[in-house]
Amino acid sequence: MNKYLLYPGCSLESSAKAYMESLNAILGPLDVHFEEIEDWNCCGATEYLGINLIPAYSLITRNLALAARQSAAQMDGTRTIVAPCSACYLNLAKADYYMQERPSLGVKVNEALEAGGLQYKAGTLDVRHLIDVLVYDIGLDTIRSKVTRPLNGLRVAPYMGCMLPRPDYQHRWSDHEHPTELDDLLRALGAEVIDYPLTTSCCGGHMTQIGPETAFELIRRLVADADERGAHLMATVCPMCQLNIDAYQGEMNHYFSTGYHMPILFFTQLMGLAFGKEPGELGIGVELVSSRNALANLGVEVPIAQEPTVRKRKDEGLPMPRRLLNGRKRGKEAVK
Amino acid sequence: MSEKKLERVGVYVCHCGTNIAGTVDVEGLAKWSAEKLKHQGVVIARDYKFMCSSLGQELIEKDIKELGLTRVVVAACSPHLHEKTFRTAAKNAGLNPYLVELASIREQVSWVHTDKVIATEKAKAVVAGTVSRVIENVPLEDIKVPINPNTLVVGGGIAGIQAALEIANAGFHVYLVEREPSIGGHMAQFDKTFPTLDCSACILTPRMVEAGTHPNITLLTWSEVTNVSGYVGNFNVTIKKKARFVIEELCTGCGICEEKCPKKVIDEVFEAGLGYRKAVYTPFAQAVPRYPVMDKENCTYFLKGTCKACEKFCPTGAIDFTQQDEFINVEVGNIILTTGYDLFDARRVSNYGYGRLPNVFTSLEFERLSNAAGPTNGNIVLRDGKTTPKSVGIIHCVGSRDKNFNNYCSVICCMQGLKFAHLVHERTGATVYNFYIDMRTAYKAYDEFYQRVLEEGTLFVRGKVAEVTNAARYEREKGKLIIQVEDTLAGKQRRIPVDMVILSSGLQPRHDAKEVGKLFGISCSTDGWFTEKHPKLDPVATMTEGIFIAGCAQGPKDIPSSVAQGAAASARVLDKILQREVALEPIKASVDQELCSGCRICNGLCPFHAITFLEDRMVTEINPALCQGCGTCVAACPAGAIGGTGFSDEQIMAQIDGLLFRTLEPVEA
Amino acid sequence: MTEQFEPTIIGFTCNWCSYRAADLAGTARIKYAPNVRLIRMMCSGRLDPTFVLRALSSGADGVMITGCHPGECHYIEQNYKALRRYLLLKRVLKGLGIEPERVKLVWASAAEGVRFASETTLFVEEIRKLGPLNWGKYSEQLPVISEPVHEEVPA
Amino acid sequence: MPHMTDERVRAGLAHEEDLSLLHEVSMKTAGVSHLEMCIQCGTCGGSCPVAMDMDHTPRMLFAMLRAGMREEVLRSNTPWICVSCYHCVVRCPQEVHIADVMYTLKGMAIKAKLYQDSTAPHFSQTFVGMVETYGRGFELGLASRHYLRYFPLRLPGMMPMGFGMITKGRMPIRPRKIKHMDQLKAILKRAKQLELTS
Repeated sequence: MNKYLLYPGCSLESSAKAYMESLNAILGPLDVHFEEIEDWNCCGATEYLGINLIPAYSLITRNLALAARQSAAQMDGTRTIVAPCSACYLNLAKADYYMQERPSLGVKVNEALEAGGLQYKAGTLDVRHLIDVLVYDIGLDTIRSKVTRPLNGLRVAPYMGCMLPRPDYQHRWSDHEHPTELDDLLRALGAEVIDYPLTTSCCGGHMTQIGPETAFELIRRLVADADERGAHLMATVCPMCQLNIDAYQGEMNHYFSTGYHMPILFFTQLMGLAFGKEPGELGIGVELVSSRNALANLGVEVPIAQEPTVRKRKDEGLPMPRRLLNGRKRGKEAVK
Repeated sequence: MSEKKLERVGVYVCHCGTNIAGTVDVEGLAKWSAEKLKHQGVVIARDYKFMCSSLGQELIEKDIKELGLTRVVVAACSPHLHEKTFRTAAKNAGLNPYLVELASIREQVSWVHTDKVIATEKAKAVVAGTVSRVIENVPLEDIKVPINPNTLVVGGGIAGIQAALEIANAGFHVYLVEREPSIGGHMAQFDKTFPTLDCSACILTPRMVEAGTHPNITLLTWSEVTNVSGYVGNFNVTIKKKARFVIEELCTGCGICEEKCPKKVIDEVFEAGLGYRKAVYTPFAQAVPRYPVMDKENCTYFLKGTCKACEKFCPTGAIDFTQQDEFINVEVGNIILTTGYDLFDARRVSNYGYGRLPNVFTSLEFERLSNAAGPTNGNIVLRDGKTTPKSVGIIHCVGSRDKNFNNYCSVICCMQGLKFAHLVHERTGATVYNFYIDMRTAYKAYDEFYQRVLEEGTLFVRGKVAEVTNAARYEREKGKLIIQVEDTLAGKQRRIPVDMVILSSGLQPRHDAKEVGKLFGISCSTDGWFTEKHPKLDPVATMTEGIFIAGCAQGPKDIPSSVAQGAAASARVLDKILQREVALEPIKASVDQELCSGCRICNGLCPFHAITFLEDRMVTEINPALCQGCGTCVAACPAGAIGGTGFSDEQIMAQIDGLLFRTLEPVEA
Repeated sequence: MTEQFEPTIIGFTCNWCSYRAADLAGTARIKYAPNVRLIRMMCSGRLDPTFVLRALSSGADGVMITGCHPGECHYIEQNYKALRRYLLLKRVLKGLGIEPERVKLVWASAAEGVRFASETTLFVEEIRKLGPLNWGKYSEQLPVISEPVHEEVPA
Repeated sequence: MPHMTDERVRAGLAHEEDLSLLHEVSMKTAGVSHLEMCIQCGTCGGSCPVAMDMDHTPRMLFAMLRAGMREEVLRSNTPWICVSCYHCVVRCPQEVHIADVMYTLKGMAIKAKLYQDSTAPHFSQTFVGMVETYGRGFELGLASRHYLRYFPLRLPGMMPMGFGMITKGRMPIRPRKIKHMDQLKAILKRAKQLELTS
């Protein structure tokens, strides 16, 4: 049995609960055990780094320190810490790397951790992402062997997102631009993987919050290209990507007056389906852009949750304030 | 300390401009040596701006004569740079050259340390060490060995051809070895050559023919060097002549076999994967020599045991399926390596999409595409083989000047990019973009060519292309390749839709350069190119006497420079040949048979078989002709019976003491 | 900054690889610890173990032996012989009650200026940790380089 | 590795007035920024998915850093538009830690109070505030507070989304707090007194 330390990250407790549920659902079949890090804290996402450097890295490293202590405590303690969220993975991995590349950073951070009775020696742990572990430790053959309901006929756009394959200081990925890990895994599930050139393009990250127009354009590109290439749905490895493309797709459509309907699911949810689990156990149905029709291709029946019908409310919504910069032009051009 | 009478030592500290004086207190160092090393025999210590200059050398010669110096220490650069210079100077003044030693206080001190106090302190140690060493030096005489007038040239590209012809024309014999079936190298693949645009084949073919027919040139194609032994003037080289399965004596090069051969395979080498060839083939029409080779991996007969079409139809019965690889030995005095380059594998820059996006081409592919004798007869078309592009983007610095791939500039890409722009414009009238970081058009008539291409209306964008994608954002981009780049002069990001993208891939050392270097006993730079003896003053010689390099094997360069280097290397070789003999450093081991106990410990140590045991007298003997002077046996001998000239125990022990300031006043405890 | 122990180290280099690596480090202006003083030999195979003992007994705190990478010896295989002697020598030192870590064998090809520099600096740090050897009666007369060399030691 | 030191030594030697800014930014950036190695090739500006909304491309910003144009740089919206997708970072031929330099510039801009549009800084600060009080993110609180302040008009438009998120249990109404908040607070308190100097 493979044992790992788990750093779930905040979103897996809220907006990406489905990710956590589906993750738990596939651990059994794959005989993997995750041990959550005691009292972990938020990694600061992309926000804290911009405010104050040392606190930001101390915040991140506290988790590494806790994890290291935890793994040292047990005899069969694993040195590998797994993060399902790309942003968390990046922050943890980056902190660990920079503290080695620039020792002075490590010194300061440990000075801070001391105040909490903690300390962390950079390089003690291996920080890895969920899909990395699944593809390279568990292996595609094992995964293939657990498939009871192959995803035949489901056309999936593999969306790796940006923070996973880059900057990749630990050289864990097959490529920075067109990594194949997600493609291979989806193929192992029997899905039809489309050629998706934007697989590592950005979803807009926090821009949905601070500069929606900017974010909407990024979302449009991703959704439009997936749609163009005839994908039934997108598969993601990152809560942030899922949130932006799922929750803000309606807003994006409204902004560009387009009518895209591109569901996006976590790859773990698709694994669950392939392993024969029912949508209910996998948190399928809580996405705002429903995957019902897409999954109908598999003969999978998704329970109807009360859909907040974006269309109906659209006319009630107040007119969007639009920036006069080329935002509108882009909107126009995009209309098909 | 030696009991011998004091030698008269002169110490000369070089400023090397500010190279040394900047970090080492040179005046102080000279003064210190004069005082602290006086008791060791230092009678004079001077410092001077440039010791290697003629004035500096005269200064030393004068002192030798007037002060009767018996030993000289020059504290300057690495002995690998100027040892010869100063030893020659000493010789001119009548002092045995081997009584001169260099103390490296530039490479080992001033260039690698910053604190002047510390640096000066270390410099003192280095000088003290060298002084006590030189005292133990003994006069030596160079060993003269005859030079074999034959020369080996490895690599039949333009540089190799040039070198071979120059030497052959001078009346000396050359063995020209080429790995491929024909000589000609990369130049044979090109259509036009910048900046004059003369046809590559037109200027190259005559040279190839001349090399192929020259009475003084033995051409060995489809062959590789497998072993090299010996030393300058007397190399013994083993060459593997790969089985051609064609009897050269009988073959007339009529080409019927190739015509009749039913097996078509993609030509990864000459056609850069863009065209086909048969299983038995000559890579191109003007190939030299004219007789074909059979590629065993793809030949139907070798795979299935039947076919033999070539044999059936060959009018002279020149096909021989039983042919074996053949090993031949040649004796040569000098060797020139012109092994050329490999093209950078553009697939590694995955954001440019080569290998994923059909209409992204490499420079070599485009050379074939635009070559009248190429797979499309010179029609510039897309991968589909018919559509002519309406817009073409040429991307510079692919894999070059990039810490993710190769740090260095590949030199030719800018001019090549301009050449491509011209050809595309001339043959298709398409809109052409050039994307560059810096336009580098140095050398004669190059910038004029840039001007010409500007005139033709090629659009230049200053910016390293970020990505080539097929993900259209807007209608106008649908079905095109989009080049996304920051136009750094406009300060705006641009997305430029084109039909075809050409990647100016950089040049790389041959994949096996390291092994080849090892085979010939020369080193490679960090980037993997063969290292020249001196980057400016000795660009075609190497650290190993008698081995020379030319062309791209030494670093990226264009045709004119490759030819120039080929000629330069041949001049260096001719100079050696004409001297008839060469002086070897007399660094050898020898056995003092009085002391030899015949224990035979040393016997197994010599890889050059220089050590023999004389059964009758029960002592060991060393053959100076075979001894390479590594000194391993010297270190091994328990009786201390083996002495090593140039690096004797006495010299090294003395140097240790000196380096540790054990030889300073006051010594007696 | 605190006064720290500055070891004196003798380095034996091979004329064909490590000595050229040192030259390369120079031409590339790569900074490294100034504590090592080099002796050039034609080959690491020339290294007579007594040289090392002489160095240590004459006031060196450590000895660095450098040669071509295994399989790359200019004299085909003599660096293997150096390796053998090195291993034996470490045993002898142990017997003499000297930390074997005071002697280190480093492979560095002519192209590895960077490696030569970093290995040197590293070794100096290791010896610094071991402290002075003080073998041989003149050791107290050895000049102590007063200035600390932080600036030159890569962090 | 020595070459790394070399970088820093060189950055450290840049004493001229106009170079001090470059050095300052380089110093304050996590890891070894390699900022002084920029050759102005524009790979970053070309790779950036949001360049169209930036007032200066990253490359231009670096040129301005070299020129010591402190005000202009810290007023620029570029660092705030950056979505840290790291495309520029992996493609940069000189291995400049571009994304991290952007973080540094944000921090400097906030301290210098030069960046006009306070949306982004405020969002970051709200987020950080949450983390500093609960130890974990709290999306609902964050989103609502933030939107109430900056896009009140858009809030209704966002309602269906927010509503959907809540009804589907994807936005807990209550924040979760970590056990040893005191420990985290202590760490951050100390951390805030520290700065990267070497």
